Amino acid sequence: MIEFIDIHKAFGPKKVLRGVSLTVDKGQIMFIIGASGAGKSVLVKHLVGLIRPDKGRILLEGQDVTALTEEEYYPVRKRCAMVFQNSTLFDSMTLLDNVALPIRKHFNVSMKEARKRAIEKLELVNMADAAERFAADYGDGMRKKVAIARALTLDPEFVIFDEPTTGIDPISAGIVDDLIRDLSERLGVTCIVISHDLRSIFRVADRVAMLYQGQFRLDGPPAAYRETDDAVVHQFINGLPTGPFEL
Amino acid sequence: MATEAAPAPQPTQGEETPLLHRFLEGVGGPFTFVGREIFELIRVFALTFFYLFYRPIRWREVVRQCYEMGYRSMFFIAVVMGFLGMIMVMQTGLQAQKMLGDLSMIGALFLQLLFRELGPTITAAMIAVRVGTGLAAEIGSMVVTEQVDALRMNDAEPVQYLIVPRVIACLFMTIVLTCIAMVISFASAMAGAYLMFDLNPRTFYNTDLLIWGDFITFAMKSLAYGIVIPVIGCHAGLAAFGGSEGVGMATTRAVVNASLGITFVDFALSAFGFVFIY
Amino acid sequence: MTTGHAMIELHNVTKYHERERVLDNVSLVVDEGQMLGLVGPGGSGKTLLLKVLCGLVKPDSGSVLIDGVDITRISPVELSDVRKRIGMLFQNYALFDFLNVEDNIAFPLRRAGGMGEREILERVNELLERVNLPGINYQFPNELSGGMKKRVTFARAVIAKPPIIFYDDPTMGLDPVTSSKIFIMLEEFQRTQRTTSICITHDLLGARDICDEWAMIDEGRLVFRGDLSAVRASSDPFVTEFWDGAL
Amino acid sequence: MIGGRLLALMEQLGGMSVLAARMVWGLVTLRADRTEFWRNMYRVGVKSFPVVAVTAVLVGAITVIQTGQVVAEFGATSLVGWGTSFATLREIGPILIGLMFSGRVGANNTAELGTMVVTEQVDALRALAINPIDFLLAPRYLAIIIMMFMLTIIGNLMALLAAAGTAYVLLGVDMRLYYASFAELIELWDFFSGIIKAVGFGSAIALVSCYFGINTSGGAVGVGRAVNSAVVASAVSIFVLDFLLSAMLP
Repeated sequence: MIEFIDIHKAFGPKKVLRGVSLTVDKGQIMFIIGASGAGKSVLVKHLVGLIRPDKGRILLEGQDVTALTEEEYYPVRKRCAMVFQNSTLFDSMTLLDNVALPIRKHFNVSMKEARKRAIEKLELVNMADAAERFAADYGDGMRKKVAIARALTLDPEFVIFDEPTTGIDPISAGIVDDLIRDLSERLGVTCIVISHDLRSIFRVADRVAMLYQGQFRLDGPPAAYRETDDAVVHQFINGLPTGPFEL
Repeated sequence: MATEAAPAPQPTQGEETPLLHRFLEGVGGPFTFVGREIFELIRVFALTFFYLFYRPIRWREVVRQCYEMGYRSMFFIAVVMGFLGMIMVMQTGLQAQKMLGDLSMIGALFLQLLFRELGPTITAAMIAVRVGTGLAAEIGSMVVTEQVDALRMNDAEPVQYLIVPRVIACLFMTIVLTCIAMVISFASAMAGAYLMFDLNPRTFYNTDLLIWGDFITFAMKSLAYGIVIPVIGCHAGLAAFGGSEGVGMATTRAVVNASLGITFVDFALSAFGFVFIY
Repeated sequence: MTTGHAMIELHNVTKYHERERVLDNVSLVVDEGQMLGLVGPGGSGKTLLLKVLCGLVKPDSGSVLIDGVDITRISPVELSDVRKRIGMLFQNYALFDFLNVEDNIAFPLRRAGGMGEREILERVNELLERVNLPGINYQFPNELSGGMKKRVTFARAVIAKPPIIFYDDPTMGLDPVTSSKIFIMLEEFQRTQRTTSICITHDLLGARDICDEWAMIDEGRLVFRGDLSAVRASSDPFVTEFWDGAL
Repeated sequence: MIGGRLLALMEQLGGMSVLAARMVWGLVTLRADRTEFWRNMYRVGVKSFPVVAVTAVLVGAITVIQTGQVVAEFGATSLVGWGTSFATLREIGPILIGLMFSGRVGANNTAELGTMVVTEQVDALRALAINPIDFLLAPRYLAIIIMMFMLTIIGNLMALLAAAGTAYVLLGVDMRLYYASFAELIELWDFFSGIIKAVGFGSAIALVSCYFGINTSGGAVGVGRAVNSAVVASAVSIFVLDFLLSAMLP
């Protein structure tokens, strides 16, 4: 499991995280929700060393991963894969090469073997037939699926999704949600999803933590959000324009 | 709006070998590309010229652009031209010493070369780098964030609203910067000559080789560069499309086209100068 | 609410992009005072359709009538007059980064002319009040948050009181609370000014009760046109799948 | 103001030297990615050849017009071959080809890296536990230097041919005479000093464009700014390096 202990982070005058603590148990789909700019992706990027905390500690299965050197973070990143918001595929390569890249780099196998494994991963997200095409020919939903396939090539135990369904149309969002649900059930992968898409929260999440002004406001199953009496959470989760919630 | 390309005429006897088709396309490709590029540049230039007299010019914007282009690139051009002066003096000095033995004419020779060739061209190359890319980057990001569309929605034709002030400012600043650059270059050359060959600055400074033709060439070149650079830069910016990648492409295209443009103009005007003036 | 007078008409508009039809024979009529929701998968030609309606893009065939005037066959001067009657809310804000908020909002009025400076400033401040962003007159666009930029762009689009307004995904990437504030603003303006408008959106949940009618576009073709009850009644799998969860 | 600018300059120079060290380390330990290297060799070399070729031809012609005319004034038409080729090989060739190269390759490199940073592709690489410096930057660094070296040689050849042609057309200097004075007076060292300068420029362009590319920030506007500062910095480094190398080389 993953533990964030009392994390503080500020970018210049703007204090984004004010002593945030969270434990994520294995095998569940954990959603972190909140307004844009509330520090959701900042918190999670600490886990893979893309951002260093000002104060506080992060434990991955007991190992302290708070302040390692770039090289020491490589094994951590192999266990915690990350899928970014705008599905960062390399346009200069075909979809197959995109997915084969991490395999080629880490398992020093022949190019042929790397491609074979990459095809397997693409089949996982049923995109195998598009292997030789380029990313530019596909819509957001498809590209996101390939980005997820690429993240799975290192067989991670944890997969972090940074706003997977923001800015894409409802059909693609539905596909991505089902894929996350599928990953957790079939492969037993723990998924941490950062989002403010109300539909996917109630469709996929096992547990939801809401970040508000640098602190966790509520942490519990989706049902807890339906009947909460906390005015701020109630306003956010129902998307009401009036109420105490402010950015 | 690109006109619709007429569909290729159907070959009469049997299937046209795709290889031949592809080969011709391969050969023809670059020329059509260059042709279209030049055609668009002329179109933008004509539009700018038209708007120069048609609509009132935003003088406040012209002054702001002068500051943006001139003052901000002064330090950069001074450094480059300073080094240029020293380099040229060192090279010609070494060779003159080895070959002719007498160094008196270096100053005059350098001054003539400066007026005719180095002054306008190298300064223009630096302006193309600093201002040309800057224009393409600024206008490119405005296109990509749909600000240009917003302008067009409010009856502000981008060429007239954005490009005309920038072209006027760049034309004016190119001439000013070239003069300043030549003074700096000549001063550093004089210092270089004194330090390296302890040539007395007074003998270095002699203008007997300068003839009226040199001034005409200088004026022609700076004027031509002053127009070519902003038009190319703004055109590259306006033609940007597709997110941050589009802005990247626009800036690359601007600096390459501007450098090529300057080299072509330099060649044409030098040849013209050679045939008619000297 | 609609007077039956057709304000916007598209008659089999087609547009090619390198031998591929990005707009395929689209015909559409929007009556005065009506608000049409335009939805569809990413990259299906929605934004392009708006740009054709503004005359920013010339269709290869078909006609575009704004209040009875076919803008594909008029001179640029007449076109700019038609454009004065159209307000456009661009997807990525299109705020002029060389002008502060006040000058940005006042820009359309100053360009159109015929109004005193004092009255323009009054109108600007009144609008800033309306979008509850008073006092940010002298800030520049890059200092504003996503939600604030959307509201400033909205103010700029409506300051000249245009009879027609186009919204290109007004709530993209915004959290639920800010999104609903934007939608409330749209609806309130729609009711008081009786404008004809088309709104592109992915946030079906938020926009559901605001648009009078819906149009769905897929790969450049208009595949559905009708109000909410028609959507519910529709048997077309594309429609039902797209709307599931938001009805 | 001056202090601030100097401080920024020092910071950039420091950053560049650190980046250079890490890139060279990536190359030396062969961790740089081969396929990426060959892809860049193609893109940098083949794509910029036409542009460099056109520049070289024009440079050759312009050199003849300027220096040739001076030499002719002294009535030493036989020295035209030497005058133009000396200037081209040593000075004008490397500088002008270098400037064109910094535009075509340097700006393109910065723009591409900048776009990859802005669209989080570099973060994606780090998240896949792949070192972006080994994977992206080291191959480009080597590819640009090698290509600058090769293109300058070809460029010089084309410039000299164009110079010979223009000398014949404009000054009526017979080709054989042109070649004779060229062969007799030009030492091999003139050629090599030009090439050394070109390699120096190439490494400066590669380092500067990679540095500004990878340090891009602030969306589409940031990419434009990064390319602008990269091209400016390359131009300055070309002239500074040229001065230093001219002073050091005999």
